[in-house]
Amino acid sequence: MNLLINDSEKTIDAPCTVAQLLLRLNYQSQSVAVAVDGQFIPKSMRERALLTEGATVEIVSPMQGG
Amino acid sequence: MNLLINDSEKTIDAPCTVAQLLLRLNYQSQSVAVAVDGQFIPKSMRERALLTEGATVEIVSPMQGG
Amino acid sequence: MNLLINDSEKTIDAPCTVAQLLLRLNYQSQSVAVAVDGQFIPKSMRERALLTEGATVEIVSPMQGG
Amino acid sequence: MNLLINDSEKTIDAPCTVAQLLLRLNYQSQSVAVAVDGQFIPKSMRERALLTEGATVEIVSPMQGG
Amino acid sequence: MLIIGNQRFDNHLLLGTAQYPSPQILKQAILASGTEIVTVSLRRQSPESQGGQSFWDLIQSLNVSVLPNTAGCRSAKEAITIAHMAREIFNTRWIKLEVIGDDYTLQPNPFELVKAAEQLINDGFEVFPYTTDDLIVAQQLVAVGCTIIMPWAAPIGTGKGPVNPYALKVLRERFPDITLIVDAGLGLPSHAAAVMEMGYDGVLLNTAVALANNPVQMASGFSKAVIAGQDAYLAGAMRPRDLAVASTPVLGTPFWHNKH
Amino acid sequence: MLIIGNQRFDNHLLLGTAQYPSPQILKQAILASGTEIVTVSLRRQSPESQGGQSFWDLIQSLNVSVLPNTAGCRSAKEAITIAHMAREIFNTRWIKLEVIGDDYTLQPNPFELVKAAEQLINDGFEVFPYTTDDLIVAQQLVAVGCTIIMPWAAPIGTGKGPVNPYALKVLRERFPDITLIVDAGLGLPSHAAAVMEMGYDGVLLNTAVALANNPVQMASGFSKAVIAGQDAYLAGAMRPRDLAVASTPVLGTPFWHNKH
Amino acid sequence: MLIIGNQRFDNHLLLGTAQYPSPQILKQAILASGTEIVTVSLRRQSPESQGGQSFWDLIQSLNVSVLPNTAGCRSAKEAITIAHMAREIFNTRWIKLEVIGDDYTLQPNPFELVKAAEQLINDGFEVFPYTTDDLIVAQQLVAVGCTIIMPWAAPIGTGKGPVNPYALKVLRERFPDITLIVDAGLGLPSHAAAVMEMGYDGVLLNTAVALANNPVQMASGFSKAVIAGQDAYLAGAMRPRDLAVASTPVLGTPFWHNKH
Amino acid sequence: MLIIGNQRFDNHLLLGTAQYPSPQILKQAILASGTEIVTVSLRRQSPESQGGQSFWDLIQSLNVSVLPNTAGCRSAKEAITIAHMAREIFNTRWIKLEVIGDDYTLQPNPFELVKAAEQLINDGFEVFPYTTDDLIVAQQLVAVGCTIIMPWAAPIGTGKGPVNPYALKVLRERFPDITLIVDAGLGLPSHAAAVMEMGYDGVLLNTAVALANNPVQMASGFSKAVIAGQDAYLAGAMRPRDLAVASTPVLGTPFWHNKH
Repeated sequence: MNLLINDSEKTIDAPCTVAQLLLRLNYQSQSVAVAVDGQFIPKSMRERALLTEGATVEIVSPMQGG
Repeated sequence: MNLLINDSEKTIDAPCTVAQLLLRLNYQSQSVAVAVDGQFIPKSMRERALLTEGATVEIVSPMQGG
Repeated sequence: MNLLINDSEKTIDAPCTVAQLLLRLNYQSQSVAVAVDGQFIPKSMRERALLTEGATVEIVSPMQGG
Repeated sequence: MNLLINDSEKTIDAPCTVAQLLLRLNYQSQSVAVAVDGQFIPKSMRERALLTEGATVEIVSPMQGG
Repeated sequence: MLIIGNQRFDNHLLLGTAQYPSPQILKQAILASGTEIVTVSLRRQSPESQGGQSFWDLIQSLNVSVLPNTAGCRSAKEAITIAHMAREIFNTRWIKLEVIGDDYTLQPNPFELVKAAEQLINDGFEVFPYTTDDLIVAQQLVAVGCTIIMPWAAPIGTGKGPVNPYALKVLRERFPDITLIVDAGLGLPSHAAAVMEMGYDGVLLNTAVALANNPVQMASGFSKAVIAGQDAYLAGAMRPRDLAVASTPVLGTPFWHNKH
Repeated sequence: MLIIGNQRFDNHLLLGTAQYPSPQILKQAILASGTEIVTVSLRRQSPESQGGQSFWDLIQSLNVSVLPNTAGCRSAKEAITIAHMAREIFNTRWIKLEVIGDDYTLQPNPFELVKAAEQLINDGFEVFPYTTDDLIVAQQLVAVGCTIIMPWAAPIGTGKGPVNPYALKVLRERFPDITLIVDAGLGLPSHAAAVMEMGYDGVLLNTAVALANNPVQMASGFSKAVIAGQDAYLAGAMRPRDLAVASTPVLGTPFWHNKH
Repeated sequence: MLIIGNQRFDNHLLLGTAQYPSPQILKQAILASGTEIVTVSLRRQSPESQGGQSFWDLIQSLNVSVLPNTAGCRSAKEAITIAHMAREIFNTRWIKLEVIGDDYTLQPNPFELVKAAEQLINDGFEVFPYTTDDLIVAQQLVAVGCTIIMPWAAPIGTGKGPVNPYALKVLRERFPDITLIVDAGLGLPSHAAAVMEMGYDGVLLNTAVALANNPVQMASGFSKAVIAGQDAYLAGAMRPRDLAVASTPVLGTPFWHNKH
Repeated sequence: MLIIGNQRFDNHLLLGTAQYPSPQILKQAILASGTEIVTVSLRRQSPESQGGQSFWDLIQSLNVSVLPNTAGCRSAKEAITIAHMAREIFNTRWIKLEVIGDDYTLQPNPFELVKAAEQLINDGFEVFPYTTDDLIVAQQLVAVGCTIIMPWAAPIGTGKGPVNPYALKVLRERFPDITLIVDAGLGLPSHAAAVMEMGYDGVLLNTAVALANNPVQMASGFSKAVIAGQDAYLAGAMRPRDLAVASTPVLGTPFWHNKH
């Protein structure tokens, strides 16, 4: 399954939930927030949120800001 | 029939078209433009445009402007 | 002897030193400074400084200032 | 005789008037004004104005200005 | 050359027709200004007033183009209706689009303005939108088809001159191909010259001329200032600098000595 | 009407003659500006240069009054001598009196300036003193007999425009009967218009015209701006105000309802 | 007292956390500023970076409130999503809403901004909208429920200080009950003091502190300037006047004589 | 560190003592300002007034240095005499030298000022000359021995703030080693901060504090503003720039795609 993760194309074995994706990519689940196809996926939904072919995934964490 | 003409309440015998109204009010048809209930009534439509009870009529003419 | 003291004309018995003038006018010698005819008269000179007919005397004391 | 003419040192045979100096230096007498040792020498005085050893001569002409 | 649609005008000053002491002075001011474009409006008038006929006759006698405005409108809907009424009466597809958002500053409402501009362009109008100096609003106006943008210099009738010259410069830089006309807030010819020096295409005025003690002479002053500012823009001005530089040549300065 | 002594001039712009790309452009710029008064200077020149004869011939062909300056002088003494030399060569009792006090700002030295002005007036000169915007210095210049005062707008050649408009206004208010000419520091026609709007009698320029990409067009621009500013002063401008006021009449606004 | 929703803060300075030379200097600058509110953002980061954990730990150690921003968003939709992500990570309903409309000026897009603000308020956020000084846009933001408005002083990172003080004053007058915080464009403590003197409730800064040679001392300077400006507002400043008035009493002036 | 002769002061604000609503408020304002130097004057007073004794006692109780002025003097001669009188009464060689040249602007007379300064320095005074922002006058004051220069920001009591910031900057650049104190014309703490940001050594105020509705709080505000401005000067401010630059990092911006 091809995904666009933070603007990089990646191939990930399907099926895959958001929670599983973070695990596979070695993200610490605590300090990231996730959106799929422009829609926010709350932490509570990550286990159930199944990714689909071609999905665009944003994974962000705290950064300095002005 | 009660009309609100340029923000003044007037009673006009029905039926009455826009063209008839201008005549009854002594407006020179050349130098005015008319809107009824917020909608522009072109000169070509005045003969056919029938006024209805409670209609709001704007009759305007050229004025200095900035 | 006529003197102009702080822009007021006064008549004072001659002879009169600056020290005597201050006494006669009830000025506390501590808190005033004196000029005669536009010239500063130091405290140490007051006893010797004799006033002459028509002299212009300035007697000033501390005041608020900007 | 040494002169400082327009800030250049020059040796000129004495005696020499201002009029003679201008001639020797090929200046058109019409379009220059002269000062010697900081003093203006009017045209009418040039024949009589004798230069002395070490004199500072300014010879100026019209120029663009702001 | 002031470009409006496919027309070209020599004069870069547009003049309002309101607030003059008399029609005669209005007429003289228009003539003195050399303007080729004047603004007019539509108002409710009693039949006895002959529908503003005498004013309208005066304007028509002057052989100028007429730019009707939508002054006083507070919504896109009102402005659109007025624009259509103006097109019929004044027989022109030009419309100075004003949609006011606030009673105290008479500031344009950008939201309603863009909405109205879009509709009127679809309806075939040449829209002269009166707007603020906001870049994004201007971009939206261009996006819906405006080829003219009329940013304010300051609120209408204040005569303050440009309150934000920086913003006006940004607009000029970012819209090199749009006809930019400063509308509202100018008080003095030097203000008009200043915006023309930035490269603006024109200036629209009313109060500063009409309320001068002598409107005719003030119209003449603004007219020259607009040309002066445009001359400067075209002539390419020197850049201001912090250090003084002698204009008269330094070389050959009398009394100057090397030993200095 | 610009009044200099007992002479009257129609044009209120005085132009410097330095820094132009060529004599031809200088000539065209003078013509384009319509100026009736140009400034010139005296410099050391080699005999081969024919004593600036060609420049001088050019100026004389233009039928303008010549105002020689004392640019580069640093003391009253130097300036007085130069003034006398200028009177002889240029055959005029006019002198633009510059006594520079600082190499970086080219600021006039008020102490030497007043001294030189007094002497030159005694010597029969019509003194045009280049000064700062300092009121007391101006008072001193008037006290020694000057009937013309030429305050700077900004240091020479900076093109900044008036750095202290408040001070320039004070001078105008306090010297209603003196011929006040802004000299130095203007960069744009809008600057010239702005000082004329304050009621100044004239403007003296050089760098802003000579260093423009197109000096001739810039000269034309300044010329119009000076007239524009004077028109505004004479026409009596509106006072700026903080609140917006509609120019188009409010009475009769369509779609307005009492129930509002 | 700075009022945000139902919370009260003693300090009126909000500080950005970006562009500092080191985390240590960031920390010291925050302490020196005395700020109680700092801005943060969300960015894509590699897993190896530990998700900005060390930065986040630093901020959490400082016992300040965190205001996440939506910097870089170009549409209401993006900004809304980021706001929700920020709420989850930073555990706060506060959001500094930035919706940029132009790459060069980084100006907020008023159209998308209002749309996003409305949605986020419905979603339970406390919205801090970064906006221009446009009155109508501010009115729209208030209309959709904003109780805080953050107008710019100048484009982000320019350090120009208020380019349109008039517009900022109008906002303060027209929104006496809204929390008004100037955000973006300040370069110097005097700029911060000036907006507080107008009665603003606070100031949000980043670049001017972070890019100073000594960010810690600059943070301290801004902190004092904000208090100074607020003191002046509360103390009720004298009105500027055109004529000089002696501060030292005139009565009793020595050497003064009636005959004068 | 404010350097006056061989003394050093921590506080950079000098405060006038006139025009306060009451002695009690004067005292509190001095304390709130933290000033270490206050100005006083000499005036003709009736013997019954006890020679200003109660005012003088109040000042002496505050443990501040006293800077007597020559306010109201119109000639060098008068000012010199007053200075000597002040030295005797106040037991200090400090003198704030004011020689007024004009009744409406209360502008210093540069000619008399320099003359008086020279004499007073010969007489052993530490002269604090109140002058304009004129560079050449300042040079003359330095030439006769002044180590302190006190240029105005605007005419006394106007509260306008710096009318010519350019001139103030030039003075700072040209006199790096002179103690420069802005005296007169400031109206708001932001004005004080602005001149300290230029690198000025201090600020002397009176009217803006004394005529505030709440002089004590205004004194406190100015005090902080002076420190804020000095912090900024020492911290090395960013340079203002014309283009916006994001403060939040651009790298890693969510929703950004290469295909953009």
